[in-house]
Amino acid sequence: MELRIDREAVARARRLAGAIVDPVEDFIERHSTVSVERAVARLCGVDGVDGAGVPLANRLIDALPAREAGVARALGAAIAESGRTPQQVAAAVAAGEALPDPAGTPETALRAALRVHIDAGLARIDAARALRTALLARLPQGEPPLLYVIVASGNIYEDRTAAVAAAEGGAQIVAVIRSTAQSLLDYVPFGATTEGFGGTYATQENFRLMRAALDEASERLGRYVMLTNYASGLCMPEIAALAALERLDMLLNDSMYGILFRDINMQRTFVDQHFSRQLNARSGIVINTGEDNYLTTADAVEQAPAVLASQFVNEAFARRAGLPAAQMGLGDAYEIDPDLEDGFLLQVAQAQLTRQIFPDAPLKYMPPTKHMTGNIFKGHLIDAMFNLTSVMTHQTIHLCGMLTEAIHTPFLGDRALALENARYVMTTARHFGDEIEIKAGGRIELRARDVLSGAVRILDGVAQRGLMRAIEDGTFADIRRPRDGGRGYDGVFAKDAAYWNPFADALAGGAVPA
Amino acid sequence: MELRIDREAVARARRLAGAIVDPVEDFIERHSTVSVERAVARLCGVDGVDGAGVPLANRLIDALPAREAGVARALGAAIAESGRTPQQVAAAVAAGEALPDPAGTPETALRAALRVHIDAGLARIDAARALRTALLARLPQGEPPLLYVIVASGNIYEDRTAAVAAAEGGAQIVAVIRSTAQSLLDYVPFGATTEGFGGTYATQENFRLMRAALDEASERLGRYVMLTNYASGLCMPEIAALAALERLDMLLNDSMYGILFRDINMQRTFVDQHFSRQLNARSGIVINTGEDNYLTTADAVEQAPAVLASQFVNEAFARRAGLPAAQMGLGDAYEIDPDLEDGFLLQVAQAQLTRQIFPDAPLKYMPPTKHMTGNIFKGHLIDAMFNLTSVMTHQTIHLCGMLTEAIHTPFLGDRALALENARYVMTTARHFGDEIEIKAGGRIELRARDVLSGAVRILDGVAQRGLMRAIEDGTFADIRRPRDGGRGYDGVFAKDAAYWNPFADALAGGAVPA
Amino acid sequence: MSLVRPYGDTQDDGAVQLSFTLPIAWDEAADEAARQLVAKMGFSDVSVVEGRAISAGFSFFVVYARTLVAVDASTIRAPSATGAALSIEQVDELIARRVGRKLKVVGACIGTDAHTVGIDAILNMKGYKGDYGLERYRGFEVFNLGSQIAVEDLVRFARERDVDAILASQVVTQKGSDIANFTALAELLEAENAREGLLLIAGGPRVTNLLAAELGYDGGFGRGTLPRDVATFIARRISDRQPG
Amino acid sequence: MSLVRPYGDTQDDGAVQLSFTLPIAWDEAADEAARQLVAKMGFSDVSVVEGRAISAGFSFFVVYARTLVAVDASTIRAPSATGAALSIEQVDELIARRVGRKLKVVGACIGTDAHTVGIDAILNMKGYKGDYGLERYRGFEVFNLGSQIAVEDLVRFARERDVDAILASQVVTQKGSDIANFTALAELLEAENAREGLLLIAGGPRVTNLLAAELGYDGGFGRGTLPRDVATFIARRISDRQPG
Ligand code: B12
Ligand code: B12
Ligand SMILES: Cc1ncc(COP(=O)(O)O)c(C=O)c1O
Ligand SMILES: Cc1ncc(COP(=O)(O)O)c(C=O)c1O
Repeated sequence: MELRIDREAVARARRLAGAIVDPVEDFIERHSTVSVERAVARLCGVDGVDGAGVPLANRLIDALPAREAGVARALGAAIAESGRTPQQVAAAVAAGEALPDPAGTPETALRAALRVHIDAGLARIDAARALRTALLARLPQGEPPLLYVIVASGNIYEDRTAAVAAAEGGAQIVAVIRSTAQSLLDYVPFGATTEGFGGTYATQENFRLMRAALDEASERLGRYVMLTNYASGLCMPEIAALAALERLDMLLNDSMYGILFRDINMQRTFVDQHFSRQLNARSGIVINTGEDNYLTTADAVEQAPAVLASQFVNEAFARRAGLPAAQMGLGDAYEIDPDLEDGFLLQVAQAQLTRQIFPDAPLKYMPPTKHMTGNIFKGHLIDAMFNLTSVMTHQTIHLCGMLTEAIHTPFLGDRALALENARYVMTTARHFGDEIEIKAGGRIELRARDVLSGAVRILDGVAQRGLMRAIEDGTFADIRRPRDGGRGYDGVFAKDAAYWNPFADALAGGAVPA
Repeated sequence: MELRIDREAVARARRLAGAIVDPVEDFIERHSTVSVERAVARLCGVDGVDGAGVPLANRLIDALPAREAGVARALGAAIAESGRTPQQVAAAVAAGEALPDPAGTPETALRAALRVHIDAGLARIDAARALRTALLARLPQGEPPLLYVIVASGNIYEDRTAAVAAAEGGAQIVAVIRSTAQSLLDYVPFGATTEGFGGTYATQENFRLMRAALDEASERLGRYVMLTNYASGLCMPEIAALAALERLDMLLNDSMYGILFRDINMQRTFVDQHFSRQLNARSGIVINTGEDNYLTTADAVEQAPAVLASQFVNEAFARRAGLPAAQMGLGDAYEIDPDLEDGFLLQVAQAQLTRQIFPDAPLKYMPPTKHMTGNIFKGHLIDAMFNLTSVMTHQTIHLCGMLTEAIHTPFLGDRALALENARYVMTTARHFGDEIEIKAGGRIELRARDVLSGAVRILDGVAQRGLMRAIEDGTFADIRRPRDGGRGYDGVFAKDAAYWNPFADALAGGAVPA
Repeated sequence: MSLVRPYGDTQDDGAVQLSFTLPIAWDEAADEAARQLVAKMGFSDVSVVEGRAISAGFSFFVVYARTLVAVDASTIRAPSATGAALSIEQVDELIARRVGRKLKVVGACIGTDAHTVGIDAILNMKGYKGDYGLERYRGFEVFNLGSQIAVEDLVRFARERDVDAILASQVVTQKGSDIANFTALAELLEAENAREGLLLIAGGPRVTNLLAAELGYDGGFGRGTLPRDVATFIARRISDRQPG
Repeated sequence: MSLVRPYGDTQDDGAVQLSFTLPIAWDEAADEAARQLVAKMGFSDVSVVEGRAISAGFSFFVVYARTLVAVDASTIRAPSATGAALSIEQVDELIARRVGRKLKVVGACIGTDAHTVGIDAILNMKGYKGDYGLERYRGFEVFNLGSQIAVEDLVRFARERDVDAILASQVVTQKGSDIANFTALAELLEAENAREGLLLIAGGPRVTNLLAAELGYDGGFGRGTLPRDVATFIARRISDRQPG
């Protein structure tokens, strides 16, 4: 099955997306954020919380005499002065000690003092990646569409039970849904948690507990089961760092989600997503972008061009952060009104269009949610048509829809039914997409053409105004966000001349070990 | 969507089917059966039962001095002698009176005596047909696939409730499933019945009650809801007669079902199906053939050629009985193992093949039954793929699958879910089949080719041996039936020279009023 | 008295379908455990039609059974807040005639709830399923505070603007958060003596008018609500309160 | 004691899904009737997540609720007739060694039941899901009487041929016809003093070994049974009865 698509329009869209992100990249290059700095501290080994539960990484960054220079210099200087480890430095700061003025330490000395911690941090990332590679070689994951399910009980231990059961039931990827609006916290919670709300807190310990349980299941099942969590939010870089250390395999990471859907400041998000994606690139983590959000909040037929435009923007940003196409899990969702005549045709058109425009990306396909109702029987059918579309159009990451989507976060049994649904449809229709052709000039092809030209039109408008201005004008999802409004703006700062971020330097090439 | 099929093979299959049925037609021409005669009596107005519950039609035929001459002559003679109506004659016979020897009445007199009753019978059939035509014009039935559901409570009054509810829920055709093995009764039960077993007795009164309820619903809903029942069995001709009188719209009527699946004598079945189909032709009743039975009792992948071969045979017999293609609801079913990889492709291949080979026939598509289990959630999905196949390949009569197929005869709520399933899938994918092409030389096309050549091979073998011999050899469904074995053989007889069947004569031309 | 029982294919057969997961490995004894469990719930004719392992320690079951329980449908009252809806013109005319000024309404997703799609559907110009939202009416002045609004802020806003109606939305129901938030709002209004003269309306997919009444609300609107249902309700209720 | 309750997403949350039809027109009161009905069944936290008209006088409901009922899984015994199955060769060898002759088995769909596919799957050479049927075994002599066999005829046949095992199939369960037919068979055998020394086996999609035992059968086989399960069971049971 192939759509005849206008290759020139695709090239144009890609050029426009490049033109859109390039000025933003200039901005990013000149700025950092508190979360970027906290990620640097964490990668150097800073962990734990103070007596009030505030992470030491936060205490450290808040105590910086001049954050414009970055935490690395301060940390290097303190280490050089005291011979402490970064963790000890942070603990001392939390205990009330002041940081020495880095100006007191020669640049080479402070850099040299931090070197071993930087290398250790990078080595941990690389080791995790190498282990994943080895595990995947030994325990092949199975063919795409990769069946992805969510766990969301709020309690990491119940989540673990659910995740292992899902893996046994055929899940190839497990996502731990984050406690609601964790993206708005300007810190990463700590430790094993049991009291989330509509999801479970993303913490390093929770990552570890889950990865260990899934590793055990992977060995038992003879196939590597992947683990996913959410990066987008005020702590994108830190979550990316922790995920790298704990060998998560994927992360929700969108260049604009926080801005549009969480009212996070756009400058903050742009700077954060860049560094987080550099980390993702190094750690071999596949990002999942959040285009589904356009569709759940507005009409899915109308929003299709916006989804595609956003995919181009996400791609362009990802590329600038050194992510190869193989790590770009661009998002899409099956959200057209189930009662619309020929809605299925529109879905096939869009899914196939995305597939052909991003041939090497592991596309992430999200299930119907908005039009799901308490009618679980009908819901199960809508999920089946979604499953069919996915296997026909060769989507890669397939988030299994739940028949109880409109009712509760998934029960263990719901997940089993969802996996069974996907398995049944994808087996009985395995090669269907390969055995048919789309009629030239028919409804499917025309719809694909319209979506593509609509996306080009959007990108054109954005390129003319500039991305920040376009967002201010409400171009995406009809949501307007001021350039200097929104959450986390005070955590953005311009780098000074002395600024040093050794990880950014190491990752800048985007060079990724095999 | 079009399969490139070997037109020459299709023509060959049709020639072979003709060659197969022609010798059987010679046999049919020379024979009659007790049920044919009872149908003639019923059409002349004989109705009701004796004190023991035996239908007067049966009493009359059993009392014939010489059945070889047919009941019409005897009846005509009795009327001519006594001035009674056919009903009075039958009642008198039941009361113990002997029939006069027709030889005592001049041929012209006895024929003339019956004329008015023959004409009245034909007039009732034609009036019912005309009324259907008028109702359909005023209350259009809606587009195919026509949603067909079954009711099967055993109690005609509960069935009526269920049928009206189904009609309100979107059903376009309602079938009253017959009490189990009614096909083995050599009489038609009488009156309104409430004690069926796995279904409700097919009686004239039950037909009437149901048709009245559906007529009322049709008026209320503004669309004509069709009614169906079963003819195949020992009373095919009588059921066809009663259905004609009570304005049923369709009938299960297969030229070989009784032989293979009910061990009814083949000579009996061949003679009966012919007259019953002549009646169907006149009354505008669409037949539904029973090829699904091959698939429920054996492997559906292997049996596909047998299904097609049987369709050709049914078509040939139907044509000989004067049925136009528009009344040939040739059967097929979605019965391939749901866990077979690419099973859906095979189903699409077969459904589309049938569609193209019989372009003018209102194909009857039967749902998955054999592989349905207590897992209603998965069952609902299998039904969805069936629904999709049906709308893609433009099947006409669509028997809605029930998620509880493996559990119980349908609950009222099951039927609502089944209708919802069909409606959802057929709306969201309404024109999908029209917007795709089947890949030339791909799996779907190759499968269709194999099925067709397999059918030709079967027909070839049958043509060489003769149909009766082939059935004796177990060619169909691996079932062997001796030519003179099976139920109802004693009800078959050769016509003598004086034999007269005024309805057969009237219907012979196959001339069907508009 | 009109006793109502579940209906399978015969009046009063009491047929019910159940499904659930048990935290035990599957074997024939698990099927039997499921059967006994459902029997213990009070069902008869329990038929475990499907039982299977869904993972190492969990089994899933589908069961059909009969219940003897019945309810007297004739005594069950659940008056809907939704009546025969008026058109935009009729609502506007009613407000103009009986109230003589625009009605001020404020909507919000209260507590931690961020699901604004539902309340937006009611309030925004664009509306829902082809039915325009309250912003489109001349008779309403609409304030839509959006998501995650603390009840304190909502009550303060309502007082400051002297609104006629508060429309509170709750979509998340996990751990009873919807009930807690709705209750907090009603109680705060009472506590501040701000309840009187104010139309208090609850909405969300799990809301029923009955539930809303129990929580001290004037009306409750559930799944599938159209803006005009809400507009009609407000206009009628407030008109009815007008003297003369 | 190991009390087991339905599991939604948390141990012992008791979560159960129900669906049913009520013979009443749909309105909000119908939802409430459904809620009260399920509450009356003894469930708590009853949530009617779907209620809609399916026809003029009928409404369909989907409900989630919690049950407090638990069963003690540790006390539930439902020993399966299916053990570790032997291969054809092993079965044949066992019979040859312990019995020293072919075992005669007769199968039939009894009463009015005409669903022969199941019993054929067990008996016919071809078998089921790639597992050969009993006709394929050297150790069995198989008589398959087919469909709609009166229990009198079956018992007569069994006596005349002096069979070792009777395999009775029942697929139709409507109005308890399966239980009635199985019982009639067992009783007739008892009445004719033909039960002793005969292995009596029941099968069909709704049969469990426990049910079969209650009906006086030696073994019962349900959905998904493979021929080798039955072959192994017969061979083992009859071998065990042999002296020495
Ligand atoms: C879209 C959506 C989102 C969007 C919301 C975007 C937005 N701006 O609203 C996003 C992606 C952000 C989101 C996030 C989350 N969601 Co959400 N979401 C949904 C989803 C898919 C659809 C909801 C929807 O928009 N329905 C369409 C609208 C039109 O229907 P409605 O809300 O029922 O509104 C109608 C009526 O109820 C009524 N109405 C509603 N409010 C009011 C108010 C008044 C006054 C009146 C008169 C009427 C009225 O009128 C409306 C029109 O008829 C549902 C699943 C589903 N299919 O229902 C899950 C769902 C509601 N979400 C859920 C969860 C858990 C979350 C998260 C907590 C997940 C997480 N861990 O991050 C977060 C956090 C959100 C938060 N803090 O509240 C759960 C809730 C479980 C529960 N029962 O408690 C659901 C059911 C999904 C699930 N199965 O897990 N979600
Ligand atoms: C195929 C079929 C038919 C075919 C039967 C052909 C034949 N020669 O067998 C035909 C079309 C003729 C038919 C007719 C009818 N059927 Co029917 N049929 C089915 C269907 C679709 C599949 C049954 C099947 O073959 N399953 C596959 C086999 C392999 O599975 P199985 O039987 O469970 O057997 C396995 C085990 O149970 C076990 N087993 C079975 N028997 C035995 C015996 C022993 C000794 C052992 C050890 C093991 C064993 O081993 C087998 C292999 O694992 C079912 C629905 C369904 N999906 O179950 C309805 C179904 C059984 N039929 C039904 C009905 C009502 C009828 C009719 C009465 C309808 C009518 N009014 O005409 C008639 C009458 C038949 C009669 N007199 O009995 C109902 C029964 C409802 C109920 N619970 O009572 C069902 C459930 C459909 C429905 N939902 O309405 N049917
Ligand atoms: C890209 C992306 N990141 C993050 C999230 C969720 O994060 P939060 O709910 O914590 O805002 C989402 C939610 O759907 C998302 O799409
Ligand atoms: C063509 C045809 N006629 C009749 C019947 C049923 O008749 P009976 O069960 O009375 O044999 C069927 C059953 O499926 C059938 O396919």
